[in-house]
Amino acid sequence: MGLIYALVAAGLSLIFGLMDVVNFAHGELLMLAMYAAFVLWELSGVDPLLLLPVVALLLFGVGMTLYRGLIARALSVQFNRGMVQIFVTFGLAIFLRGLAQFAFGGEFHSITSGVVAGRTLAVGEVFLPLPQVAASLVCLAAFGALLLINRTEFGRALEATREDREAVALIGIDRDRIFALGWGLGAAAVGIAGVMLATFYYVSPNVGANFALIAYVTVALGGFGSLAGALVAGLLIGQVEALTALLLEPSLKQVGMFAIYLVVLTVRPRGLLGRI
Amino acid sequence: AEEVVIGAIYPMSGNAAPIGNDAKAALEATAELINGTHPPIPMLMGNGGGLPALGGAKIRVVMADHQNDPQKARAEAERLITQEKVPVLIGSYTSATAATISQVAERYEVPYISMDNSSPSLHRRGLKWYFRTSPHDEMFTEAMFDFFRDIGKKTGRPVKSVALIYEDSIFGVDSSNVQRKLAQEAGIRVAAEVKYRANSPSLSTEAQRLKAAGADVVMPTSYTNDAILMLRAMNEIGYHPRAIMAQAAGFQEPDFIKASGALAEGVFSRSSYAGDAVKARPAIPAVNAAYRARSGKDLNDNTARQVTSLQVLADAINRAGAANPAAIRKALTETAVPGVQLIVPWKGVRFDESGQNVEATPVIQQITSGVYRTVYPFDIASVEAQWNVGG
Amino acid sequence: MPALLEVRELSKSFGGVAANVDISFDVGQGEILGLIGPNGAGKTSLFNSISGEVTPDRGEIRLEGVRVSGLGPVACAARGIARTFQVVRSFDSMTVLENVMVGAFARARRTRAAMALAEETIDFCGLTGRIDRPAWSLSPPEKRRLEVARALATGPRLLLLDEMLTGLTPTEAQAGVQLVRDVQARGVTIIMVEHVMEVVLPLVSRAVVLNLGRVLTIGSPAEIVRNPEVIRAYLGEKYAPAA
Amino acid sequence: MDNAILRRRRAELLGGVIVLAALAVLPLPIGDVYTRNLIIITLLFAGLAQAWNILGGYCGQISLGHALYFGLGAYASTLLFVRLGVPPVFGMVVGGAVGGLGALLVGWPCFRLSGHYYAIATVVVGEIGWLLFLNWDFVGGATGVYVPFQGESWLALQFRTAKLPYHYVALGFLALTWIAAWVIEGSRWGFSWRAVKDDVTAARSLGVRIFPSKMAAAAISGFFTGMGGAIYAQYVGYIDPDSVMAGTLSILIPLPAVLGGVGTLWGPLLGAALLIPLSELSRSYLGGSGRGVDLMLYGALIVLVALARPQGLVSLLGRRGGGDDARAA
Amino acid sequence: MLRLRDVSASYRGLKALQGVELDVAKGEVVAVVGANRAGKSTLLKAIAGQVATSGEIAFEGQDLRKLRAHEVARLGIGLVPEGRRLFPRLSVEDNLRLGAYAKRGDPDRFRPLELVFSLFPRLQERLRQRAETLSGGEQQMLAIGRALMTQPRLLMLDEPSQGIMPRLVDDILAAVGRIRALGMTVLLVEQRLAEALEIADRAYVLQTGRVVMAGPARDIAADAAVRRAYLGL
Ligand SMILES: Nc1ncnc2c1ncn2[C@@H]1O[C@H](COP(=O)(O)OP(=O)(O)OP(=O)(O)O)[C@@H](O)[C@H]1O
Ligand SMILES: Nc1ncnc2c1ncn2[C@@H]1O[C@H](COP(=O)(O)OP(=O)(O)OP(=O)(O)O)[C@@H](O)[C@H]1O
Ligand SMILES: [Mg+2]
Ligand SMILES: [Mg+2]
Repeated sequence: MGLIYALVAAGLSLIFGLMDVVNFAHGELLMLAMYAAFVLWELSGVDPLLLLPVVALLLFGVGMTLYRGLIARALSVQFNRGMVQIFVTFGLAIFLRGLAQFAFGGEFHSITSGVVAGRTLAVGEVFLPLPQVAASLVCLAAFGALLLINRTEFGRALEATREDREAVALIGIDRDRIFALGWGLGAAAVGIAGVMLATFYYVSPNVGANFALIAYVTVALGGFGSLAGALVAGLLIGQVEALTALLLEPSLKQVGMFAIYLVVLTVRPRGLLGRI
Repeated sequence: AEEVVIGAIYPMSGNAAPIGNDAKAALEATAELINGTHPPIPMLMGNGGGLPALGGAKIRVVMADHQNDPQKARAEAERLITQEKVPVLIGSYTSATAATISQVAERYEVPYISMDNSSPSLHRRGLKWYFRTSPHDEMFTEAMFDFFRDIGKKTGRPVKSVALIYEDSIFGVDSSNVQRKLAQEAGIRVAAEVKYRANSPSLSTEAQRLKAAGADVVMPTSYTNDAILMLRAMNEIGYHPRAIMAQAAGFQEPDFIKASGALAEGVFSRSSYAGDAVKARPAIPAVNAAYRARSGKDLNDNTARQVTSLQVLADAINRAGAANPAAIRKALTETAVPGVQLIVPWKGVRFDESGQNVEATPVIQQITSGVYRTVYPFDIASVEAQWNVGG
Repeated sequence: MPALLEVRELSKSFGGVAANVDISFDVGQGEILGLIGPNGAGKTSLFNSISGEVTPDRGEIRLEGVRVSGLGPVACAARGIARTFQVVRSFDSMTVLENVMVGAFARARRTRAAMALAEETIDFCGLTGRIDRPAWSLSPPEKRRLEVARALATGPRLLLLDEMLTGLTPTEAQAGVQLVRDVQARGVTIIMVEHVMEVVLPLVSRAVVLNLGRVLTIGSPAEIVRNPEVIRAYLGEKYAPAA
Repeated sequence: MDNAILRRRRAELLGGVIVLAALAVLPLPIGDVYTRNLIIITLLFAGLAQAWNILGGYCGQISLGHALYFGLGAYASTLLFVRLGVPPVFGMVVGGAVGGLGALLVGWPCFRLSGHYYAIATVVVGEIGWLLFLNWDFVGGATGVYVPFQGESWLALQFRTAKLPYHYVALGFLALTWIAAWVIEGSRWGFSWRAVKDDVTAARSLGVRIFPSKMAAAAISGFFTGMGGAIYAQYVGYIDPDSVMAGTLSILIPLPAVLGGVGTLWGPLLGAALLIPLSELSRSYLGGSGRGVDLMLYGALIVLVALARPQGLVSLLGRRGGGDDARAA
Repeated sequence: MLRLRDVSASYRGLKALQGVELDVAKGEVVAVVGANRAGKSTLLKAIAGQVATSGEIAFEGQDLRKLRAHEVARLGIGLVPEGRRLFPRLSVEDNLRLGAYAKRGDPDRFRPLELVFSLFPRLQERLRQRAETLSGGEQQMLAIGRALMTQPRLLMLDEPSQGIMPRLVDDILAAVGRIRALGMTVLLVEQRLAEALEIADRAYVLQTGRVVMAGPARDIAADAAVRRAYLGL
């Protein structure tokens, strides 16, 4: 679970780092990805794992389009940019939920076939559900890719654009292109997480909300703009969650992970690996 | 002829929207059966042609959306009463909204028929205008334990322990309280009690706990999304409990069966509806067909209760002879409908002082080949229960 | 002249960079002290220590004999130390008057009194015409004046000016110089950082020259410009013949 | 002495009195209960948004956890009434105090954080509060608390079907928050808070004590929010964690302020006047379709307003409310 | 090389430039001088495509007004802006290297580093430090360095000596000479009139958004009115 949190959070972290604001529609991007996986699976009957690149690409497109159509405009406002962004993405989230309900109805769907679906790997006493194992591996791989991208010059340009979105023009960087790519990448990461999640989680218009909050906490815990931080924090949160549920009341497991988050933040106000 | 407008308040958007949509279809189908012309159906108000005592007046159901927000439920109730001038309210699926709707009904002195709310606390507040056709969780749970007792006797493999898993809502907590109490009374050990966060991203740890408890029967109380997740989580860790006895809700949803596929096979659930009890309830095929025409689905626990409640209400309005709240209330208190006139397998409908239908007797069903089949009470069972406990 | 401010063996480093090393000097009551030195010599860092923005690693700072180092900016402000920032910091959502009132509230509890003080200070700093303009719309030099006005409104005894006169044409700089003199005439002691020698030297009674975080020399303007080390490290050859 | 600030403040006060007076007579010609309810909810949310505005708008601390204070106020006054029989009129004040206290407790760790770290921490704290109340049996847990109707009474703020009394209670609440904001705007506090919002370092150097400023703003904001919660509880008659502490509420409270204009006197009221009726109406008339059209409409509207009027709807009124046209990015 | 005709610009209705006409020939150093708020910075921003303008701005025959800011930069127009506009949380090295971002693929793109380090040895000592922690003067050096990294053909400097110590002011202005020797054309806005006019070939005097005087730098420096107005003599 931790890795999925981490990957969802990584996408958020990219976007966060970029536009320097909470993307409230993040959970809805996840929801879209899950629906994309579900619909494609239903239409084609292809194994969901094979759909990974398709959905990732699709979400990449969605991310780019969202940026170009909406976020770029939100970024260009002169006044109270921070709040405008919060509420533009919040409005978008509500809109997307409504859209999903409109297009797919409120029902719950799930993917029931595929190589990994419903299988379990038994290693002695320990049972490893195959979908989760596969999800973890894929997420880890995606993470590696993201980290690599972040180390390239493009990654640096992304950071620079966040720092001063006007000044990058002085050195010939097209901020809209960089940002759109960043949004695309962030969304693609969510897309991958979404497909993997869809192999073992149900899909519904409101599914995003369940993960979004955890993603925010993960990002803040890891430190804004730090991908490695998101990874560490995601794993940590997954563990804390499981431990609280095991040792204390399961209904309090989120309290456990939130408490850890608050404790860490009082000691390290910029998250585990954050710089901003 | 004129119309009698009835206000229904359901979640039409948000998490529980599918419930609201189904309710809409069920209520409209029922209204059509009551109003329309068709060969008589052997049930209460099954002759069509509207309400005879009101000159064939038609009933019309207007839907309002409460989004599972008590404040909005309250506002919608007020709107329906004052603006749509409805003489009676129906709804509302979730307990929190029923709490505020019943309050509005009380203040405006309009009857409120709680059709599918099962929280036992609802009818215990001394309300005069509150009626509940459906069984509540205590009645449901009693049926479960009756079933345990009887099947134990029948097969010689009694239930010795149960594990409770329930969501941290009013529904889950109430349900678990009754289950705990009845288990104690029946001398059944409660091996584990797992209260979990509704809509969690994962229920693996919870499943782990259940596995560790290793009880004869797992008794979940959950809505659809968690129900789906729970079965998967148990499967993932290789836990296949000998029996699952669900407090309906999510486990009764078609979405649940569809999404869970083979995993759902063999799950027991209490129900207030037995779609397969066609012999005892001859009206089922016709009503089901009418509902299916609108929704593409078969009637289930919720929708059947909605159909029944609307029948009962229509009958009461008809007996009242006027669409005015006080008269309807009076007629409701005098309701006495025998079970055979319904589509649900209850003894009948008769409200006590608190507005609770005391003759709503639930059944136990089991998922067999992807559909729920009634297995208890044995006299209306359509199939034999698959009972693995102690085997 | 009795010393208003005493800096004793003050050191501060950031990571590996020693911004200030063993700095000691006094500032007399009513004096205008120049603080000069190459870029990165540690002038702004020293201001940060004196105004309480950072806590020095070692050494101490006393205002009228009372230790102020490490007390934090609020306490320092309350004791009469005010400053301007090298990179201007204005409250951009407020008008000029409102900006200055924030400073004035350090002295006046009541809104009317603060407003009167602020208006007076704004007049004094020559921003009268801009009083109701939002701060973001001011030009950089005006923003610097605004910073001075805001700092003055707190009624300081010691005012730290960090490159307040940069970016002005010589003519405009003259007006700025006049403002500094007027402030001094009100009995405020001033330390000013400035790179434009034509402006600082006539204005200050003494100057502290920092280099690589240490005090290179302290002396009168005349001494400073003749000091070969200062010329080599800071002023450049152009000033050599003037010596 | 006369200057722009004083003139503006006088004009605002006059405007405030006129608007409040207009709101006081507004429901009289409206007989329809549903519309009156709508107005009451709008007034309540305008007041709540103004309460949030005190911390979020003036002091610049974007709190997304106000549902916690709202819930605390609602629970405090309701439990006092149900368990101990303390009339809600007093309970309201206690509720406010509890809300304010809650805000102080939350502020203690959270005000060390800045920017998004702060915003997310408040979300998390709100979430924790909600979870705890959900699992805390003493306060009714998930079952919630039901306020029995005990007959019409001003002390208990209970009225059978009459809406007018609630209207005046909500209006009173709005007036209180509005006047508080007006007073704060002209006071030393208001100036300090706005300075903290714009530039912490500069504020500090002028002797503004940052942490106490934030705490004071939080306490006042929490107080009014708690009071709003108490009024809500009495109005609706039933509370449970989902309806008075859930995360969505934490967004709904600031939303009117943001759409109307943060850090302004009129923004919250304007925002609420647009937003609440719109969401109610879209639900009532489109929600029945069950297809999410209302959500799409609502979401799209928020996006549009936020983009078209980034400085808030107040900007339509021309220059007013705290020199907000100066609110640069 | 650069040609401005009847260029006007305004900020929300506030006119900052009005009908400016200006030419820069290849290899020239042209100075723009004027009082505060005269519109000097606005002029540079207008050329760099950072403010909306009307009129005609052509660079080597190409209409700059049609291009977006980053495209102007890619044409070879570098600007050291007022207020530096560094990437505060990036290291000195990253700031410099990003200067060559647009030239990805060009193996020689980091070559200007040598020039930058020879001009400002201090930067070489501070490669790993975050730009925001540099002293004011160091930041100014970095801003110039970053602009040089883009290998511009036209370098526009907005008050490069601001906040720079006296010794280095001469160096920077001397550097302008060296830069020009490398084949770059320079458009310089500078408050230190005397020094600026010394190194410039030609100069323009701006006053409230209009060009009020233009000509060889020496003539302008000698003009009595200019001396009175800007040099305080
Ligand atoms: N937070 C920090 N981390 C690392 N180094 C720092 C930090 N703050 C300052 N420095 C370094 O300390 C030295 C002194 O900086 P300071 O700002 O005091 O210089 P200055 O004398 O004001 O220079 P200038 O005249 O250019 O403004 C500089 O070399 C700077 O890079
Ligand atoms: N971002 C802005 N928003 C609004 N007005 C501006 C802005 N920047 C500059 N102005 C105005 O435009 C006019 C010209 O300003 P500009 O900065 O170009 O002058 P300048 O000659 O560079 O002055 P300085 O010597 O102070 O740098 C001034 O009146 C100024 O107030
Ligand atoms: Mg400095
Ligand atoms: Mg300029």
